Amino acid sequence: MTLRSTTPAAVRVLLAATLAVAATACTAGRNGSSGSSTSTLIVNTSFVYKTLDPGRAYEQTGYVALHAMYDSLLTFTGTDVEEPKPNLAESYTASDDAKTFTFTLRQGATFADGTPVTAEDVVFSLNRLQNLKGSSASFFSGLEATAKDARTVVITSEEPNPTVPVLMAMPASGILNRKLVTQHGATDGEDAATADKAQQYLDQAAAGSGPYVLERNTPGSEIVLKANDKYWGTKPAYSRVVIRNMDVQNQKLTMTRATDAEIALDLSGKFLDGLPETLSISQKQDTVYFAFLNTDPAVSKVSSNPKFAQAMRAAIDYPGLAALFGRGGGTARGLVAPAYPGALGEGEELKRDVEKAKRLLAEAGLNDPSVEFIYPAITYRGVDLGTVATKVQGDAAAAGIDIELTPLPLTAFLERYRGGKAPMGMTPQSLSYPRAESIVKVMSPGGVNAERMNWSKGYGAEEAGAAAKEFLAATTDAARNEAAVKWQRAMNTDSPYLLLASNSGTVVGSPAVTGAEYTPAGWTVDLAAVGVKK
Amino acid sequence: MRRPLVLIALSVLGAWLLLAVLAGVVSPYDPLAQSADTYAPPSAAHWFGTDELGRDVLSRVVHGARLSIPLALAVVVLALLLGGLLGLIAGYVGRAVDEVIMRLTDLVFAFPQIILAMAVTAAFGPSPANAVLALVIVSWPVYARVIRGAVLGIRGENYLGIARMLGVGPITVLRRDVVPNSVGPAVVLATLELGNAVLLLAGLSFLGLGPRPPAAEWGAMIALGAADISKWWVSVFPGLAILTVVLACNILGDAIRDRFDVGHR
Amino acid sequence: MSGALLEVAEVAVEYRDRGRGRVRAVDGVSLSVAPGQIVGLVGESGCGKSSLARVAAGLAAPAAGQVRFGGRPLTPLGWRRRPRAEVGLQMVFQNPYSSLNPRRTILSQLLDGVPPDLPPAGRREHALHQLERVGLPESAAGRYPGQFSGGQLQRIAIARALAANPKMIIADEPVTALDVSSQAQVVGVLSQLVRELGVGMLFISHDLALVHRLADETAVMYLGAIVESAPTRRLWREPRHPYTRALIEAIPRAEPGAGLPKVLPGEVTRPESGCRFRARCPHAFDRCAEEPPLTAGPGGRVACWLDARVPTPERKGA
Amino acid sequence: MLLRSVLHRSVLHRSAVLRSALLRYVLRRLAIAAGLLLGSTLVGFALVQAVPGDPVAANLSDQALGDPAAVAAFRAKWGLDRPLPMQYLAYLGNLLQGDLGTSQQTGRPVLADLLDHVPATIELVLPAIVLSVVLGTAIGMYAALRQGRAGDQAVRVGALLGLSTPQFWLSVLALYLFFYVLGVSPNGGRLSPQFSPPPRVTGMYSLDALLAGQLDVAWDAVQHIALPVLVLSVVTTATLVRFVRSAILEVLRKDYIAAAYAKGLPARTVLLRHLLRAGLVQIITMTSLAFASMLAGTVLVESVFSWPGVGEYAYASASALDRPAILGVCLFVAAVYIVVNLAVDLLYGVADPRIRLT
Amino acid sequence: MPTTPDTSPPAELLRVERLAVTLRGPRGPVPILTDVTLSASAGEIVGIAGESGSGKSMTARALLGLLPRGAEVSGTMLFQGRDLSTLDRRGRQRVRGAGIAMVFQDPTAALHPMLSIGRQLTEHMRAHLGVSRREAAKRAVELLDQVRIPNAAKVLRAYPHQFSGGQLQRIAIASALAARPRLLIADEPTTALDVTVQAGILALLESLRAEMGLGVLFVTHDLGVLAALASRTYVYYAGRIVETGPTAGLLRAPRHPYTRALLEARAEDGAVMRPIAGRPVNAAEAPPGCPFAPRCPDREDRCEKSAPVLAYDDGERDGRRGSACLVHGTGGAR
Repeated sequence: MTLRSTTPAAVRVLLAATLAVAATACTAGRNGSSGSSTSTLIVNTSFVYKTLDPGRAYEQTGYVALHAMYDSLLTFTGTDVEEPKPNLAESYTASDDAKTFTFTLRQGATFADGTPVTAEDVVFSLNRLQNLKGSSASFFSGLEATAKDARTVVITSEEPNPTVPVLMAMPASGILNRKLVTQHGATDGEDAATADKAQQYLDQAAAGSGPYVLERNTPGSEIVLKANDKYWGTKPAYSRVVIRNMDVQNQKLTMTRATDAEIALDLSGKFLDGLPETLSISQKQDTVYFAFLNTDPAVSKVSSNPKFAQAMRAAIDYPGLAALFGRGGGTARGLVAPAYPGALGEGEELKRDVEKAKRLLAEAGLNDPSVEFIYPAITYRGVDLGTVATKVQGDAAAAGIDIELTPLPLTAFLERYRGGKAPMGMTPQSLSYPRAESIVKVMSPGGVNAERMNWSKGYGAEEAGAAAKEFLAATTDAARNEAAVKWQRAMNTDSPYLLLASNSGTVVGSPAVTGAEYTPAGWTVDLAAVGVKK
Repeated sequence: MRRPLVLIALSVLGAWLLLAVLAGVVSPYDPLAQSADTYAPPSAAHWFGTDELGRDVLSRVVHGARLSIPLALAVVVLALLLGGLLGLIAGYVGRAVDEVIMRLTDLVFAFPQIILAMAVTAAFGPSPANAVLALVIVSWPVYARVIRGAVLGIRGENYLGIARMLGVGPITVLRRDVVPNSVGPAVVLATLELGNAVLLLAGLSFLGLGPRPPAAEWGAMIALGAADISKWWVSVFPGLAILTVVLACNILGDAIRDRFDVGHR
Repeated sequence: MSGALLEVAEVAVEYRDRGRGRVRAVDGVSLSVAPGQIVGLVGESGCGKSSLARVAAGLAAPAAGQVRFGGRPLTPLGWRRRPRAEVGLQMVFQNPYSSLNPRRTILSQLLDGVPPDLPPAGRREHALHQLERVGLPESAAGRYPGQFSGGQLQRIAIARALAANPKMIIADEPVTALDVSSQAQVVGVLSQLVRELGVGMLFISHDLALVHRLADETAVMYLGAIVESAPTRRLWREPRHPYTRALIEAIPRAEPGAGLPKVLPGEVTRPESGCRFRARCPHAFDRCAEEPPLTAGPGGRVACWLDARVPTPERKGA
Repeated sequence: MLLRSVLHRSVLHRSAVLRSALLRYVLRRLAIAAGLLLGSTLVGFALVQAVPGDPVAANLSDQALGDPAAVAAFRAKWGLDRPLPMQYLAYLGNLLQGDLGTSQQTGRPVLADLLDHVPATIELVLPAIVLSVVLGTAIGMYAALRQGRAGDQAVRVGALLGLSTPQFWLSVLALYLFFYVLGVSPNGGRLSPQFSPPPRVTGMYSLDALLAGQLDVAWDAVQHIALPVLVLSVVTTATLVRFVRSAILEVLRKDYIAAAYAKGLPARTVLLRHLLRAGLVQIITMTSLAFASMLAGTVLVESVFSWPGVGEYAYASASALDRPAILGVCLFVAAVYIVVNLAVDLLYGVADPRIRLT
Repeated sequence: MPTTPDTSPPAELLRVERLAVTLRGPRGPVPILTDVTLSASAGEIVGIAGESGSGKSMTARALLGLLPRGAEVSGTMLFQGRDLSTLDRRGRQRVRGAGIAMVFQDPTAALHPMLSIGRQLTEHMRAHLGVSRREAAKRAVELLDQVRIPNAAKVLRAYPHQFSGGQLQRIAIASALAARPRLLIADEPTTALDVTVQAGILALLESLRAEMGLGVLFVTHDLGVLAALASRTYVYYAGRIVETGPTAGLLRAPRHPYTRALLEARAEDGAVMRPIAGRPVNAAEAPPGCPFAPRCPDREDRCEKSAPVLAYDDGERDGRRGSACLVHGTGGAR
């Protein structure tokens, strides 16, 4: 059922972080014990959907479907996001300076209409993505793709960029059938943002080379995929996939009774309690929740005091907060979620010390401090952010801190947050692509996000800044991961960010399915990898 | 049978008012105090169980009266004042002024209450004050129409004309002769609308457009409980609270209407 | 008519009727009332007599014509307080229950009209005196209208009008809503007032018998116009207009062997042209296709071609 | 009044006047409805202007926000670069062409969104209103005829109870009881998962399934409809019962009912022909009011029953501050209300000869 | 012409003996009628006179079984020899309309505003007379002609609001006559009408009586109307009959002080309008003893103690003078 805070909206919260919002429900239903064909896979999810145009989509539900319909050059398999695997590109090489990447296309890959996939299609798709200036375009800025021959694509980057292979695995860089989509108004020209008219077509048809094609798309209700007859790779186990809009509550009830092939994407937190043992549950902690404090004394005398941040950090009941998220929850460690490379390891969990908090407050001369705390009034991953905020408030109250909660509609929250005038607030964050890069960029002093807290100096800015510089200078994944750990420790020691907890994405599968695994790669679950239990 | 019903309604409402006043004393726990004992079903320690943060549902239901009842009263009183004033003007002045005010009420009526209230709270942000504001905006036309109707009803009464013929000024006539004879139905309506206001407020809160957390508000509590209907006690008890208050208000409103013999709107 | 207290001159009243444009309820009526005189205005429901009463009292503005009170034009009630001079013109309505505010005491309502130049102590006295005048005890002053019967309320309404020391009273069907027993009381009070105080009175009623009992002068209205007016005695004895005659003959008499009253055929419908009574008139003839003017003669005024004094119209080719 | 009736009596013989009177009545109603529609666009537009938040900030990623070209493109697309009155006029212009703007949330034309959501709501509201009217009239009449007796008392208390129950709470309870505990009802939503929606004709699944001959789908759709319809009907029925009861009581006091009995008509004829006919105008009015309040009720009920209807859409738009969608919903609902009222006014003309013939 | 009994003795239609009606009030039973005895014959117009609250309308409603729920009726009401109070529902339906019909005071209220005139004229005709729709319509046209409503065929399709009060009362009378009743109860049928219109209705009733032999019970507060119409009159006060007798005699020499007071309070040329002291009471407010005693100019001490009963000149009731007055009456105290 829809509660006060479930909101169908997909919104970007941070520079390189998505806040995917659990959506309202739609067609739901009891999973009948009879009827459905074994070759249909039902995917129950709260829709967060705007479009099925790979160049424009930026939402969870769209990504699930897009990943099944559009192959990209590389991909991640299973739950592993360390190493991009070949997909349309059978191999790639990177230059030492991490500026030039050469991809060799697979032979025999065809689009759903039988046309072979060529380098031209790749260049067209990447150019279109950049020129559409959609929400993911910026990750690709500074990259340039050229077709060396029909099977070779060279991508060059202005800056050293070890994440290019990862970007080539994102759903946004799915390769479109150039001939087909240009017939329907697509263009990769500079003016694509206004000249491209293909969205309507792409919302109702698939123009990719993936294992599935679009059968029917009823926005807000269901997206039906059917197996691509001309798929170049291994045929998927299910000939049909119905992705249908269902709120979390119904997903739980439906899964409880599910006997056919059915998976649910949004069951998390308490909703996982009491599920039958026969269901498979796959989780990855890929989201962190953090609170932020404004460092500008003009905004708040309280939040701008670094000692207050320390006191808050000591006041929070981390395991208790984590418990709110149920079995997917994790006690706070670092800003990079545990699912991603560069996350802080076990044993580095933050700890509560109420006495210390009180002492710090006394040292700072803050008696009964009171501060406003904004948060988006939504339910995210099955947990009402209001509940999380209320818990934080309760913990702070134990240390003598008065937090005044201000729930805001998402857009209003974003406006206040971005306006830099909110004294304190909270938001969840997950990554747009499985690398720490973007959050290091935006959350370090001088970054877009840090600026919202007016954080450029003091408040631990020097240490954090240095760690960030080190991170960006690294040209290999391994070096970057090491730098990310350092950066997070610095941020945990002294910064206007208060890490609250981490939480998991979850995929729950009915007893009839196998391989229903949650992936932090961006598309939640690889539909083509879901199998039939024998 | 009517009389005992009215007595019961009176005592229920009285009990709620008392609970609201004495909430701090009679509720067994701090309504905001969280505990590790989350989602505990009703027991001797927690008669109504606990919610997702381990807060005592009974204490929260009792404290909810402190919010719902005064807010509903505020809605009704403010709407009565605003609607009453406009209705009085429309009915007494008549002609173009009447036409304008009545078309305005038509317009407000054209938007279903909760949808308009939702839009208003969405526009001004969720808060108790804004919820009240939204509900006043959507409910004043009822009073305006009733008062206007009453004024029109007595505009044909000879005593108004006689007073004017005796040299009494129009404003004095309005004050002494028109107002006392036309507010009755609206006041009766207000008692009937009190229950409705409680319902609408709870509805807005249910949608997250009412008082901010962690406030113990009945509608919001039902919403929290509805997140997992297997924990029935979290939503059932606040719902019963709303039901009893609204029912008592409606029974009393009915009784008052019967007593003063004022027709339906 | 120089001594007239109230003069109604060529007054017309119109109503705006949705979908039908303007409807003329009163069509050029003139009459006057002198101090100490009771003028009766008789007509059946819908003839426009109440509309005329409201205009004559200044409660509404006429569509045409003029009302003069005490020699000066009467200003219809608007958003201003009524001028003191015009407070001398008062009205008593048909429904006594509607004439008093049920939520104010009798005294407070009596005080409404007490002249402001009286000293505060005298004001109450003055108000109570009016109660006495209409035959009610002073104790009535502290009570509320709901505690009185219709007849008593009507007398209180009269007292209320008297409190303003009126020179002229318009009584619009003042006893129609009352029981037979109260009717006589109220009529008694009214006629006594005229005699004692020398006020003028326009007495409007559908009951010709009642007007006959009370009025010095009687005007008969039919479909918005006066068809005959004359000293009451004369009018009753020898009605000149066929409608007046029909009215008188239709009154049942509580006398043994009175017989059934005479029936006036037809319905109250205004003909397209000519005499407004033409369609129902037993004497209608060619000439009635033209509307007869209300012509004054020694015995009063009448609008009928049958009456000798009404001038023969000059008709082309006739 | 009397005067009027006297002057109008001869109308009977003038059918031309008669017809033009009816025509004038209809035209006047139409004009009022049109004025209200225009007014509601203004109110809706003004309301949406009060919605806080820069839609640009809310809808573009930070990268795009840094790009003036992208911001300008967005503003131009939504007409945000023009002054307010111009925006309103532009909105009106688009409206006349059936263009309600594009939802910022779904990225689809609001009209298309509405067309998807409206049939779902109609599928709930239509049966609920029919059920409520039938039940409300029957029970209300029953109570009026037994005024003061036990049956009447029971009905009055029951109606008060129905009026006092929060709809959203009732929905939660109903779902808990009938789905979770008893398992006799399907969960929320419009259709069980094993079924695909039938080919769209009306957009109402039960009807479309019947049209397509898919009896099992139709039956499943009906099962899904049942619980929300019942919940929606409770309040409306209670309201109608009270209205009908008092309307019938009022009619019962009329002389013409006594006259009908005095003529020796059987009680059934008096009830069904004389009593009900006289109460009809009021019942029609109440039904239209009930219809409006039911539309409002769908917001809460749909949200509990995961019903992708207009109420759900309204709520989603309001919580996302999706201006074009909020405006679209408001206008749609207002338009429905106004049209229903117009229909009711015209129905008056059919039901009441006094309106039809003067 | 005032009616005098025909040469052949008229068939007695109605005989009411010692009728008493009590209503259920919020504070216990409320007496409405006490000890009412009256009769009416075919071809006779009988008047019932009295002020508001005297119980004259309740007599009419009691005869038709139209009293409010909870009313208690005692005494006998014989219509054509059958006791009305023992009839079952079907029997009562048959008597209503086909035996006794009623015409109400306010014709604008007594006709259903939303049903066509035709329907209201014919619906009970078809039930009572078993005629076809076509025959009923034909008869309806005849009836309208009979009550002098022109354009009858057109009128059938019209609705009540299109007619004036006088026309409506004629239509109401036509409707009452539709099922060929023997007795017509006319409850203040002309009170709401203008005098000229009233004259027409009175003439109509008289002609119906004369032509069809209809019995009419004419209820009014205006003795003048009865003078012209009724052969016999009953005068009501406070829920009982205080005087009765042939109308002419009753008017010429009223015996009961109330009858006399009523006559004197009338505005008629020549006579002085003499007000009656006090105000009328209904049966429930009536004091013990003679109910009129507090207002009576001829009151004696005994009047306040014992209630007079209606006694007749020579013991035979119908057509005889009788009055219930201790001072001027023929009878004594109970």
